[in-house]
Amino acid sequence: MPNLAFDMAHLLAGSLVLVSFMLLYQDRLSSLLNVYALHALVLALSVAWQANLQNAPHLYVTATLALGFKAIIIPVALRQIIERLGIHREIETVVGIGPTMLAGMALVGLSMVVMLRVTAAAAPIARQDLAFALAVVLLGLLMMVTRRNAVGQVVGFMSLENGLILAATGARGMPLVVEISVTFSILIAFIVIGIFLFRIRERFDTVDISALDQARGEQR
Amino acid sequence: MALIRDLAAQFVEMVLVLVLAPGLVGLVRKTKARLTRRHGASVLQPYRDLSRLLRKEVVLAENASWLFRVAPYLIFAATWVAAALVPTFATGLLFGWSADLIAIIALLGSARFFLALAGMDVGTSFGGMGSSREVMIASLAEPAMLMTVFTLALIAGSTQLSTIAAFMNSPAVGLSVSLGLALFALIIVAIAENARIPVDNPSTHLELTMVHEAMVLEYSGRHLALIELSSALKLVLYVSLIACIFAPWGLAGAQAGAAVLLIGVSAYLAKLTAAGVLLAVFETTIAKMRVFRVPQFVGAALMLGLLGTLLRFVSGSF
Amino acid sequence: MSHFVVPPALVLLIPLAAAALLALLPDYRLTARLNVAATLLTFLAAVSLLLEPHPTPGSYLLVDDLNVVFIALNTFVGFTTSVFSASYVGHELETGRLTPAYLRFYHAMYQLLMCAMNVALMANNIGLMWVAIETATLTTVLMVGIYRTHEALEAAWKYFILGSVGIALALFGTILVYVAAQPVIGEGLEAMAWTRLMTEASRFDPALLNVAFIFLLLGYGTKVGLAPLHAWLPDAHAEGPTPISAVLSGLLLNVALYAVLRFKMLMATNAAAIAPGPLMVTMGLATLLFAAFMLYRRRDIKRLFAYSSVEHMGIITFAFGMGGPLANFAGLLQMTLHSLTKSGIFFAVGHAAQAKNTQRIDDIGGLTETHPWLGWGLVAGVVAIAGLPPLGIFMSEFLLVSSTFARAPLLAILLVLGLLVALGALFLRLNGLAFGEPRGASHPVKASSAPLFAHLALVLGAGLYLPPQLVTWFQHVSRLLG
Amino acid sequence: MSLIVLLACVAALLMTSVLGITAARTRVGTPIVYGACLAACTIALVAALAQLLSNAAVPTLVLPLALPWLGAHFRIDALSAFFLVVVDLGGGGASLYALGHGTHEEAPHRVLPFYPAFLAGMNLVVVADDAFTFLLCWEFMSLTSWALVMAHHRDADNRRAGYIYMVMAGFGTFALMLAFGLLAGPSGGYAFEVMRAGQHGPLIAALVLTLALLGAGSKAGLVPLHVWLPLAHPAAPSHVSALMSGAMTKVAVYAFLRIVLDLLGAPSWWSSMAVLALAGITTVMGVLYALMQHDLKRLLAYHTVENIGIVFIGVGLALGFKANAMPLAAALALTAALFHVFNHSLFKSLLFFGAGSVQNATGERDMEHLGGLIHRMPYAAFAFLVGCAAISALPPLNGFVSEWLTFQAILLSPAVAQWGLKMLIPGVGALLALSAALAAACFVKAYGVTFLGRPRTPVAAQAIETDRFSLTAMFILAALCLLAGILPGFFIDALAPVSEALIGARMPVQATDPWLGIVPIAASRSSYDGLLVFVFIGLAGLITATAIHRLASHALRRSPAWDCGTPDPSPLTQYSAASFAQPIRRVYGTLAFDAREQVEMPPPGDPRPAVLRVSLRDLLWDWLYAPAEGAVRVTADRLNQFQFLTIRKYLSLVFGLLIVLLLVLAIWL
Repeated sequence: MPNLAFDMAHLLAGSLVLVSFMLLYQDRLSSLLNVYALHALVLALSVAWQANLQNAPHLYVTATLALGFKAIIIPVALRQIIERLGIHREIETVVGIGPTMLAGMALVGLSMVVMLRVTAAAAPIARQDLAFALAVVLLGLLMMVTRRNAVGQVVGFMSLENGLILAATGARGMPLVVEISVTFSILIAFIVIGIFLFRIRERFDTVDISALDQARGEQR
Repeated sequence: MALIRDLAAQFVEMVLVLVLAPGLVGLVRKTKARLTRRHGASVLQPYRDLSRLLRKEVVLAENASWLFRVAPYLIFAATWVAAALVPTFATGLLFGWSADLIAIIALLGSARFFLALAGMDVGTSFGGMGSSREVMIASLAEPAMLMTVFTLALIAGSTQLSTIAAFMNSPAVGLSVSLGLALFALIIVAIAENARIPVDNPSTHLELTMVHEAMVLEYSGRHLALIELSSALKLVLYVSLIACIFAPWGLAGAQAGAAVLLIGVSAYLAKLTAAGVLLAVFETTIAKMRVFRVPQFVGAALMLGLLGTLLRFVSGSF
Repeated sequence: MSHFVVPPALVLLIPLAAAALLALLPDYRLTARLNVAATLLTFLAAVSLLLEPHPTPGSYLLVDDLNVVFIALNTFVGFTTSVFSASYVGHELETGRLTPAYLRFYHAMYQLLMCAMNVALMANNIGLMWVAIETATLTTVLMVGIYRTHEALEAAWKYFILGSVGIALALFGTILVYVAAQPVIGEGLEAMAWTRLMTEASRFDPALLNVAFIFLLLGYGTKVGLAPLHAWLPDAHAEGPTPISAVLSGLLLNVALYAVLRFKMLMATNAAAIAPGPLMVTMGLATLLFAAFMLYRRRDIKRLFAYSSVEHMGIITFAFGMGGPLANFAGLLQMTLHSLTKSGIFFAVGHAAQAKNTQRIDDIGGLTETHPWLGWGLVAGVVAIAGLPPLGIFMSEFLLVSSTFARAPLLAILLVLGLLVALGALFLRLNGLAFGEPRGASHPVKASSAPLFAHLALVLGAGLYLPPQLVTWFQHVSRLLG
Repeated sequence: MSLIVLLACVAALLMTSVLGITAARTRVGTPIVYGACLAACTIALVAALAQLLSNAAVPTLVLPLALPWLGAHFRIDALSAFFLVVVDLGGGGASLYALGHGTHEEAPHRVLPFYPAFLAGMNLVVVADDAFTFLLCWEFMSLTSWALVMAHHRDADNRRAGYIYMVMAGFGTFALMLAFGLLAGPSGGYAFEVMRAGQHGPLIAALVLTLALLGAGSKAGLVPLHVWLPLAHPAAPSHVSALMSGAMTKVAVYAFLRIVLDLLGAPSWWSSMAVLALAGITTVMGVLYALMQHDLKRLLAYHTVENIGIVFIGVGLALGFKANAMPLAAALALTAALFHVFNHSLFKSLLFFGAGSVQNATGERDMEHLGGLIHRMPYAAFAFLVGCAAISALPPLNGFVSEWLTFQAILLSPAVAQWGLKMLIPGVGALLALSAALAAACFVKAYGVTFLGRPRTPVAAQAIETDRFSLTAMFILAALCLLAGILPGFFIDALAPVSEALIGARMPVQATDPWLGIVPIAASRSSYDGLLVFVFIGLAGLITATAIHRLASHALRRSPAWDCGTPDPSPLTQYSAASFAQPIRRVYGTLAFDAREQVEMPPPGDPRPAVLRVSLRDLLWDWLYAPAEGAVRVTADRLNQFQFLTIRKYLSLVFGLLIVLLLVLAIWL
């Protein structure tokens, strides 16, 4: 029953955008991480739905990856980091929450305009998913550039990447999706480890390598 | 036969200017003396001076180089050749075509070049001062001269002096503004080039004012004689130049007979005398100007010359 | 179904095997030699690739006129760089900037990087190409940070973060291309294969292609170093080991640009889609002018030449944006010669930095006095990179400038302005580096300058005589580029 | 045939320069390299002369080099042949001179490799027959000469000179590149014959002319593009300075003639306006700058600027006459320009050789430290004097002839139709006359201060006569100066094919003139006979000398110079270069250089010396170049902030760009 299928996919993708907005709205790290977990969860659901829709079993791998790695492991790890590094809990924003939300609205609008007009020829599901995916990507970027905390920026990047996975799974029968999602998970792992190793408390910009020397166990 | 005749004419011409030159200088001096209620030396005094100089020994500064000793001959030769190429009493000179008016100016230029070098050779501050002022004045006088040449050339359609003179003698030439400008400029240049008052004073040795005399201060004996003679020649040259262009009356033609030639000679002598007297009067009536007023004086000549040329360019009618 | 032949496989497998091997071997002298040997073998394989007719493209790999040249170039520069690196790392070990453990890692990564770049060049699949380029990026990130100094790690981190965002954008573009292709070609690998895409692109949804191209241009443009996406590039060049700077400038930028080119060709085949030209021209010019002015205030010699790389990437992008047989030819030629020249310059710079043991321009002076060969080599390199004859880049710049001026005078004026400003900056620095009273400490350079002069000789040769084979390849490709 | 020979010579030169790299460190390096250059230049000179005099078929050749689909085209037509003569004459002279002069070089390894390459480059530019090859050789020429300028790189001034030279050279090359781009069109017809065949609209023509003026002018040293020249020419070793001034600037003139008179087709009258205006300014500014110098070589360099101005006046007149369909006049003007090119290459090389000898003998270029050299080095002094007289346009030497011809051309110009030209040309004539007079003044100063008077420093007092090779070279050039002065007819006839090719007309045949004089248009109009003038001066001098010898006393006594009774022990009381130029500075300087003089006269009884300070400003630099420099500096500083942003800011740049592009897409599509 394609109609139901369509609605379902639409719903999930739309709710992903919604959760991205919630991400933008958060002002405390802990809650931010919770919402991100939710984000990943919704993604997992959407991917799973796509899997049975396109009856492409390999997509289930991606779904489980999203569920296990992004929804559980990463948030936990970040929580650890926050406690270890004693990062204070508020998220400093460059511009206030309000303007950020407005900008977010505009971005969603933009992605709708660009995509829905664009993909006349493509399949309806793909069209919707692409629109939402673009929205999620842009919102993620927005978050990266408006948050000052490293963790906030990481979360932004991860939500961006969720958008990509959404798009990839939305594209019918696209090969290499699993590989891509794996690669990205590794990438994110790198970033998180980097943050931990370099003791990046505030911004991405200053790297504190005093930790590394102990890590290498040799003094230069 | 004709060639020999022409050669003779040319030779006579060369000798004539040479002979007349000191006379003209003497005349000017005498007239000035009379005008200032002095008795003054005889007109022939310059000849006497020359012969005495020739008999005197040369006192050469210690570090004078060969250039210092060669310069007088070069200067004299260049000036003499230049003078010989200007029609005095007859136009059709045999070698007149070998150098046109521009070349004549350039010849005088070379003479000045070596004179200025000679002035710097001994290495006293006098010589240098004289040379530097001389070239400064020349740097304005020479272009002014060339501009007048341009005007004449455009009017007569030639830079050949004989042709110009012939043209001026012909009824074809009417009164024209640019001719007047050219004459004016030419006179100023002549005054400046011959180191006359108000540009320079030939009869002073007060270093603040002198230009020409400063350069030749180190010269003596036969060298000085040559220098003096060549400056006299230069005066004659300019007078005959102005005469043959602006007062070409009585100028004998190319193949003229003896009578015409005689008329020409006498006319020429008359012109010289008149010019000498006029010059003397002019010099007695005005005062020497400061060295740094000179550029404006000579610069005026340049402007006039340029104006004349411009008028000719813009329309042939002026 | 993928019809597979030997040389392409070798070009990919040799580095892979070498990477594994080098990761295990402890002795650095041995590994350095092995590194050279492996790259040499790869190069030979690539040469054999040049000589024989192109194999029929498989669904993953592809060899055609466009990439065969770049594969050869890639492997060649990889080889010469490994020769340079062999002598370079020896010095680094003596001065204790690197430890054998790191060196092992370094060599393994080097081979991995080679492999990844070759894959990216040879990929017949936009997904595979994406993966390969990202792998290459990650390996270089690790190598840039290898010195573990504060600056090095910051540079690596910057490179990593900006690179990741670039990755994301590029991927989104790739997905969009697939989405555009899928209705026409059908699902599966086919819809990502260059060979199919090129043939079918005319029937794709143009509007979708447009969005895709924007994302791809930004994504891969970050790797190319187009302003304002270039931020990672200078620091990464300056702080990493010099061989890596050489490889980055000489090869990785080219690979990313190659990707952009492929997609431009795709766009060109679809009449309804936006012409990518104006976009690329604008970004190219902006990059050129920006980098040209940035050259003036550089204090670090490697950062200086990194910015000159940015400048050249701008020129090349501009050239391809202009399009037309002459400009495209110029672009391809400049890509080739720039990677040769710039890697050569980095060899010289590496030696200089070791000889003076500093990278600060103010502390390096009078090289032609103290190290004549090195100094004059640097002079020749700068002369070449500034686009002066008889070295090759002059030819491409001549073609570009003259052909552009006949078509779009204003653009040409801006182009010339940029080139002139850059030339002024380069020679200003050269005056201090190569001439004048020798400054700073001065140690003898033990390393061989053979790679440097090999590159210079090639560039000189190209300036005077181009082999017909190469010309026909380039002309064919320029026609494809439209 | 001649082309093959020439290219062989070029190849030989290039090989010599490779040899120079290795041979530089050995003692025999210098004679070997310069000997080889001398030989190659001589052969090339002979070949070029043969091509020019025997108007044989124009040889062309295409080598499979340079642009792959085009190949490297070479061709020797009359124009190329003439400039080959100029280049190789200068090159041969310089090489001969360097056989002696080069032995004093302290850094031969920085000269020997580049010198032959420089010669090769100049030869190639002149024979190149397609845009790419032309520019390749052109820039190669600049590059090698740059290397030679940097030969003495430890001196900061030389480095600066090299830098400015390089930037200006790049500027010129780009200008020419653009010009050729226009001529070739989008399809890229880079071969010269294609350009010749093409039709170019007025706008294109205007652009090409402007660009050619910028490109060739910046290399030739037209004001205001001359700034590099007086810096770079003196910085190089003297034989190279001679080449740069004597030959390379001429190559630039060649480029201009080639583009404007050959490739561009029929000129328009305003093009000659532009050229004439620039040329007139160049002429006077050049000589005024020269007058203000006290560095001998820089003075000579500025005079190169002046003479280039004179050449371009001729070229401009030729353009104007050609546009007005006055072929005879155009031929006259062009011949005058080319003849001056030839003459200038002769005496400027000669003068630079002299300056180089002085520098070798004393280690000084500053005239204020020289003086009295005529006693220590009489032969060099004599040759230098000839050069001075020639460049000051004194009859019967060659400089006068070419300026005389230019004047004759100017006098023909009332016939042109356009009022603009009618107004401009007399002014240019006045400027030319002015510059001629000023040049004489300048060389009185140069020669007087350097060679005459008393030595101002011990080094000047200890100077020694220069070596034989140098003297030979100098005297050969001096002889040529005289020869070209007294027998100009032959040289003018030799130039006929060039004007035939470019104008389609030629000056009347001169060699048949009974007294070997020259008659530009008609005997009634104007004529000049250098030979006769020479003979007359000689005779007059001789007669006078003999007469004096007969009549006057031979007594001669050496005594100290007249000092007004205040003996001045120090030679520093002589007129110095600065004091010599003072009157002229006061007349022209305030306008041209906004010259200022302050005098500090201490009160009577105060032992302090009085001080005179003179400040000159190079207004052109202040108005044109300083602002450009400043603009670059400011822009660089502004943009430099982008090096120090935070990663987040960089990300926002990426983000912003993405949004902008998407918006563009959303709005326009």
